Amino acid sequence: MNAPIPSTERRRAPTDWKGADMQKRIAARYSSERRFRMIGLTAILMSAGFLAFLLISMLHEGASGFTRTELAVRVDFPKAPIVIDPATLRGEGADAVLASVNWQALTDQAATGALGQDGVWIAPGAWLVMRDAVKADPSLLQKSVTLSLPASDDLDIAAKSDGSPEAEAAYARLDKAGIATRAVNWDFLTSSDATDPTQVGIWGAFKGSLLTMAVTLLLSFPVGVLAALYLEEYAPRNRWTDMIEVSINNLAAVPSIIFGLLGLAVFLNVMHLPRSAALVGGMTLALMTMPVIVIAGRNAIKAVPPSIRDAALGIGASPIQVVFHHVLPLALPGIMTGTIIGMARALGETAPLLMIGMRAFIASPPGGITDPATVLPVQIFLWSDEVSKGFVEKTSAAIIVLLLFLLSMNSIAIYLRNKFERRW
Amino acid sequence: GCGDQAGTSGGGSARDQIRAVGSSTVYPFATAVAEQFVQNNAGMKSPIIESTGTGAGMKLFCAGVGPQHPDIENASRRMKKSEYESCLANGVKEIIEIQIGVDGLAFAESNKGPGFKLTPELVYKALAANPFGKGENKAQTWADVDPSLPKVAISVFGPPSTSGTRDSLSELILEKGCQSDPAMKELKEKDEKAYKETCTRVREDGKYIDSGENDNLIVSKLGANPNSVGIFGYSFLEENRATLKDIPLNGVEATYDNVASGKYPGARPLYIYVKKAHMQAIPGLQQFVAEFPKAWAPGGYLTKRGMVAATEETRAKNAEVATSLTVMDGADLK
Amino acid sequence: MNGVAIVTLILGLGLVAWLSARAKAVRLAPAPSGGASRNRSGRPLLHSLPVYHGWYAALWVLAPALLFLVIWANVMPGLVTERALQDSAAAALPIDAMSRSAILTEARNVALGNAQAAFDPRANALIEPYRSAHRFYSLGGALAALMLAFAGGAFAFTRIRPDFRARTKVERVVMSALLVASLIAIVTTVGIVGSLLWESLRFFAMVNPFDFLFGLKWSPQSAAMGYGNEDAFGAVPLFWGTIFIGAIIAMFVAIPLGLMSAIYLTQYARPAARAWLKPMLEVLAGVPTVVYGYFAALTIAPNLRDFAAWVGISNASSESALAAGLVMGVMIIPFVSSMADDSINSVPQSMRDGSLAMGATTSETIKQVLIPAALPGVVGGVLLAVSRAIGETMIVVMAAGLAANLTLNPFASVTTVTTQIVQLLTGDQEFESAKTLAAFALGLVLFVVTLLLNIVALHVVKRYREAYE
Amino acid sequence: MPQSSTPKMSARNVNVFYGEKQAIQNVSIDVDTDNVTAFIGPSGCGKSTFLRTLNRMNDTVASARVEGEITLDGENIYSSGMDVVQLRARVGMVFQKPNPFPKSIYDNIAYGPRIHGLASAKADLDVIVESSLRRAGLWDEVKDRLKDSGTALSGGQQQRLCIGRAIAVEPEVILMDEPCSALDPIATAKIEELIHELRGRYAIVIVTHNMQQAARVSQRTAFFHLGTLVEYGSTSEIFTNPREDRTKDYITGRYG
Amino acid sequence: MPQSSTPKMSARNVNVFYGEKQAIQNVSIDVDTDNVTAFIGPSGCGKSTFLRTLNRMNDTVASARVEGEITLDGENIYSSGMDVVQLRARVGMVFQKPNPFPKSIYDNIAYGPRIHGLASAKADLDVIVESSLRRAGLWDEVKDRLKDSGTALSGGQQQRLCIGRAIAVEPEVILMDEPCSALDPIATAKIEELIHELRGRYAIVIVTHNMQQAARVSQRTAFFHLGTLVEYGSTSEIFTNPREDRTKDYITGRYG
Ligand SMILES: Nc1ncnc2c1ncn2[C@@H]1O[C@H](COP(=O)(O)OP(=O)(O)OP(=O)(O)O)[C@@H](O)[C@H]1O
Ligand SMILES: Nc1ncnc2c1ncn2[C@@H]1O[C@H](COP(=O)(O)OP(=O)(O)OP(=O)(O)O)[C@@H](O)[C@H]1O
Ligand SMILES: [Mg+2]
Ligand SMILES: [Mg+2]
Ligand SMILES: O=P([O-])([O-])[O-]
Repeated sequence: MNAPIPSTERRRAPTDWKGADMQKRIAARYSSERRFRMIGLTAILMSAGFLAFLLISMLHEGASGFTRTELAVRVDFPKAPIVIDPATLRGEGADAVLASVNWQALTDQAATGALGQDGVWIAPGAWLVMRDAVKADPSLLQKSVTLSLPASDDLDIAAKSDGSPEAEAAYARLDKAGIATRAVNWDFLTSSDATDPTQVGIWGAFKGSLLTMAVTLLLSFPVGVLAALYLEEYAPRNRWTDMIEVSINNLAAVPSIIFGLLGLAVFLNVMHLPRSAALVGGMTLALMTMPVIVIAGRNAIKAVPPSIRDAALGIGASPIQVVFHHVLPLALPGIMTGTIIGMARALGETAPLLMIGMRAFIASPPGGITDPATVLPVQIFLWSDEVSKGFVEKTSAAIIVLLLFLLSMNSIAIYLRNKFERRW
Repeated sequence: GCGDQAGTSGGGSARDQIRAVGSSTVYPFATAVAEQFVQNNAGMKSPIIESTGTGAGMKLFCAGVGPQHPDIENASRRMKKSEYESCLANGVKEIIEIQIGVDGLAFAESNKGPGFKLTPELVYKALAANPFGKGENKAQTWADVDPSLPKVAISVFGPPSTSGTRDSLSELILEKGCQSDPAMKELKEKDEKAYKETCTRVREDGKYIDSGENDNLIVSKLGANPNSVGIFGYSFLEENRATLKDIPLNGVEATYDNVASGKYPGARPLYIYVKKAHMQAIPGLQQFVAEFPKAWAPGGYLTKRGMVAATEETRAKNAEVATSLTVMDGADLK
Repeated sequence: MNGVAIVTLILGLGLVAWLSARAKAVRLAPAPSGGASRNRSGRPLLHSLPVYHGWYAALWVLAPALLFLVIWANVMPGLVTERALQDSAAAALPIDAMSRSAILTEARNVALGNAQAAFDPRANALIEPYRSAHRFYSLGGALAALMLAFAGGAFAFTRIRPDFRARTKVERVVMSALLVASLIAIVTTVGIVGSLLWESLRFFAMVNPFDFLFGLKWSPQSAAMGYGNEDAFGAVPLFWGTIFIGAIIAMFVAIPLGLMSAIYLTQYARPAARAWLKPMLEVLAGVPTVVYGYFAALTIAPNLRDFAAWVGISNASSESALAAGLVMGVMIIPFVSSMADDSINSVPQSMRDGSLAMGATTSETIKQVLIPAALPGVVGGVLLAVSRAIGETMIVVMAAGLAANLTLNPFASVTTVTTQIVQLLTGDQEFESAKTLAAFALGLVLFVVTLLLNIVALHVVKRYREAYE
Repeated sequence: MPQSSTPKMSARNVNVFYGEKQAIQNVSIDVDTDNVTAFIGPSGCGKSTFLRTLNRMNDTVASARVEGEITLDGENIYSSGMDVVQLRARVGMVFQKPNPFPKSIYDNIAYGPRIHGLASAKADLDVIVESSLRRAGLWDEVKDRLKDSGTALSGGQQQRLCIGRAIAVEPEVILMDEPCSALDPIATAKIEELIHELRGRYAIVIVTHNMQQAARVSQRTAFFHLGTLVEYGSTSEIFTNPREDRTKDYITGRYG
Repeated sequence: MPQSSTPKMSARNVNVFYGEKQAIQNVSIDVDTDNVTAFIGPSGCGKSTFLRTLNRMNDTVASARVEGEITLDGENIYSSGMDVVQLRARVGMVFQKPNPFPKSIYDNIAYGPRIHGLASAKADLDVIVESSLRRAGLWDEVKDRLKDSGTALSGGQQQRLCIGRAIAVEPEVILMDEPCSALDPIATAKIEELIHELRGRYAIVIVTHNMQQAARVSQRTAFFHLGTLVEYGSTSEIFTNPREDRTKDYITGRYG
């Protein structure tokens, strides 16, 4: 028998829960609980409110970037000084034939012909629309048609907010005459960078981001997960693994531009991979993303209760099987979190890409990962630095596209995360 | 069995696109020319213009000849002697130098601003760290600098010390203001370094605010801070006349004509440098270079974008260089 | 033979090996009727599942052949050049090594279709010899790779026996892959130190390291414009600015908001709300920093300045540490919230139950049981957040300015190490000067400082972590 | 030590569901302080589930839903005004699977007294920790290692630690879910002694699979089967003269 | 079903340490297939620890260190050439705290057979799952909910699930750490029946606190005390005529 229980202890009565002291204490604890809960709610609301504010102001400023003002211009092709046979536009060599025409002059002429003085409000690049219309349907050349040509930047701004007095007046005139209309700017979604805000498109940068992120994900995810598994499950605990752990944590704190320097030195100067390419951008960003995945992954792996490992080991699963059958699936939500925030950061990154040549004017979308490309944040950055005011809304519109990209990228990961999430 | 790998390890892959690197100031003009080049030359791929900053671009440009190195360097200043030598050392021997135009430096304030009227001398007195070497700059308000000026705190948004635009500010405004004191001219003869320090060093107590490379941000900040002065590229002033007004220097307003003629103090030349050795190997490079002279005259699309045209004489000389592809000498570089 | 084709061919062989080895193992296996190591008749079962035999064979086909191809790709250019040089055309080459290799490179690029035309006419004569030498060696390499693949496959195939420990072998390969993956982090670290160290040493040859590390004055314009190096490179204000903005102000926002959000989401919110809100918050991390920068510079900063002026702080500037720090704090909320959320959520339910059953309130349970058990994840999230804040440039440039002030006043303008690095590296200046090299030295010192911070954090976590089970 | 015989806790028509599945059907039961109540029944019959409804621990299982009325001192514990925290402090619980906190042995015991403010000084707390560990029969084994983690104990030690933790706050009702399952006979005897000692002042409910134990420690026994309360009465009667055949079969080991 | 009487497993001079603390001192023991061996002893005496050395589960505890020799079929399981994975497949284990995988009941049982390739087709696997659950006495309770998570079972059900999981791979040696602690008499009887059925073909070691159970199921009994093996011999002798006083005191409940 143990030493006898002290007799005073024997008589300890049940705690007096109804006593005034206890009631006071409980009231205090409850109000602290309520306070805590309120703080939590406030925190959530503040964070969410901030996000909502950002999103709404972006939408507010950027939504108009997806539309443009168009002017209805009547073009009388048979009377125009073009000497091409529509038949030659149907076969090989159509491009050469098209190139022989001075579309610019033709468009200007048509615009002044149709709108008189207001012809100057046609966008400088409107001739592209005219050319493409003819290319698509050569029979137009024998007709007189009304084409919707994009209006110039100044008029567009006047239509959307307030522009220069002349533009405002012109817009009022054209709008009244029913010539000016607002239309969805599909070109913005399908074309690439340009110097005229009415002609820019986001597709090139979008595709560049897509390719770059694909490379980043394909490299950083497997490497990050494998490294996390090794360090948490197999590595002996000693000075060396501590060192690896610290150095991985530290990589996360290295300024991104230094990864750019590393990418420049290793991928471009040593490995001679092509400059400005999504491949190199992706590899550089992967170096930056990997530590985030490793850190989040390790924490998630640590959180898996040891009894589950014991259970599997106890029926003869090999350490590798234990990890791949049990630990990894249970840790996956946490790994996904790391991947989401790591990739989100990579998606918004500009500085390292500058070092490897992605801050560039690239007017055609990349065909593959070795083609010159730029990415959405760099495009946003470049546009935000443009002189022309027409770029303001384009910048916001590009940000919306970036956020949509981010949301769709995340939602896949989030779907997986929710699918795997379990309590134990 | 592995030709592709051997190819890449041999350095550089096939290239049928022009590549240019360099100044962010020249970038919008180079891209405009690139766009026109594509439209005028059916089937040509669009050139790739990188905005790396003049210095970083020089390093890339001078690294060597071959498809893995850029063909063109955009510069918001002349090539330096050291850079030219590094080019030579790396086998970039024949370089064509073309001045494409001039960049204006504009002083502006918000429409709601007090209406500054400045001179290089006043600017110097307000901004220098050590005006005329007479000790630390204590001026807090513009009125402290000169009683004729409004009594508002000095607050100037300007280019950061790492940018080329800042060089222009030093050279075109501060030094001029500094030289209003004859002692400074003497100092220049005696001690170049001390002169430079006295005349171009800007105070660091928060009155002059380095504002990154983003001129639109300065424009917006002027809106939010109506008593401040902004210094930035002339084209931004032109584009934002609705919210900004220019600040006359020496009584001269910052209009296009005044900047182009040099009456408004504050303009610097812009250049492109081209590798002659690439002329044959890179398709379209010759036409691309030839596209510049078509665009740089007053009224051309480059001036519409805010570039200031060079003088007629300069234009003629450089157009000649662009067609005959005359190689630069390098002897007069600094 | 073309590279892609041969690699595809070898991959195909690997698949064949996988299928046939697995089939052979299945055939060898007795009908499974007994226990893990033998069946009732006493005949041993397969040591390993048939798939492992399949993988074993596939690895033997793929690994040697692909490894050979990689090595071959690296040595082949040399061999090709050597063979091409035996051609008579090579006699015309200049003796001078540099121009000689330039011409050779050109000839090779044209021969392999990487360039349209050579810049030097002497290269033209060498193109054809190059081409034939290349054809010779690539064919040879392809044959050798195929032979290796077959040999490897045959070897693996003969080893398939019921007691053969295929799983052990395959797992050893997997294990090495894991090891290699974690070594990549080390290699990256070494690469970063390497790329910083050399230039930093050059910098320290020009500037006294003591002045750099302990100097109290950083003058960006002296650094950039060359008024001399004295007094220009004192990095203390930069480090203070970094800590002030990234580790103090931003953390004042991010830790409470992030941690409390995570707690609310895991413990109080309905699961449906959590499923929505958590990913929503993660969007904050992906908003491009230009956007935050504009917001900080144009909305927050002027208001803060007016506020400061109103409460009577005289030298409030339109760029302030506070504006940048606050916005940066918002940006990194998800780093804290999501990682804390995951760790708190994965504390076993029995711990929660244990505490609640003692009459603890939810908040007591969180503070005293859940957070200590989830500590590694929470600290990991905070460290990531600080790291992210330290690495941020755009917000600082736009909202806090570039002036290196050593000040405690949050309404004053300060700058950070990373911002200066970016400015120095991307600005317009000569590359070999102390100004640019300073960027590397800053990077190196920052690296060392964060390393020390991480070591401390590691020990803190080890000391206070409460491991369940 | 005779006390009022009004029930300390009583349950009326309680149903418990896990999602669609009903785990407890229409159970009504009274628990008082004079008697120790034993819950017996085959594994999976709902003993733990019902026990957990008595201090609302089922609230933590997302899929669980409780219907019916349960009162503590006449107050409905499922009413909206109920203070769950105080309820759980008053109705202590020892879980079926030992779940020590990943804290030191000392802190495990001190956890409850600390949050409820039962000790004003460190010395008081030391007394509480020692007496609780003694009463749980663990003191001698751990007195030299109070700083060690509670998770580094053997299974039986963990179980006793959890018992000690539960009694440290001196609740009014103590629910024990198989408190002796991992204990050797001696440790079991100590816990049974503890139960005897507590009886009269505290209402005690104990789930056990050990019929002998139920017979030894309890005065009233409830037999559960497939989620229903088959029989509830004085222990001696249940064990000697059960009304229901199912009860008899189970007790005599013929059931199954 | 008499078989050779060479020991299936034997331990010689085994010492186990947790860090500095020694939990097992100099234990030597033989286990064979003819007899079921029971480990008894007070809580915390080292039964679980010793059991875990027999299939090297102690490798997973960072602070644990094992000295001495343990052989399986004459082969030293702590030798460097030992395939630990196969060892654990041959020496199965049921843990003291039930630890089902957070997977479905079906997958819990099927996991072992799957990784060891014991079933070539889904139908075979179904047969294994059903027979394992039947033998563990759980089939009837869960046959309609095989897709439910193993963690949503009652304590006793989880324990039987873990027993079923261990026997599904038909190991040669089965180590059971208090397999019936959470079970009612009927379920206990089923597990005991299972043990009887397995005896002869498998070597079985069972840790129990229930003397009656030890007497019922085992032929040989080992009594541990404070980390030492006090006495090891035939069960009937240990229970009727123990050599050591400590053993006698423990068995008769006088110890403590
Ligand atoms: N992980 C561990 N670290 C340190 N000490 C431990 C650990 N696990 C067990 N011990 C200690 O080792 C001793 C033997 O523990 P063990 O679990 O083997 O006991 P047991 O005989 O199984 O007891 P029970 O019947 O209570 O389960 C105990 O004193 C225990 O506190
Ligand atoms: N979280 C849960 N979700 C769904 N079903 C559950 C859950 N917990 C328990 N059950 C089921 O509810 C029934 C009653 O379970 P309970 O744990 O109350 O049994 P018990 O009487 O305590 O059994 P044991 O003696 O084995 O512990 C069982 O059929 C069990 O499978
Ligand atoms: Mg139960
Ligand atoms: Mg034990
Ligand atoms: O980019 P810049 O060289 O013109 O400053």
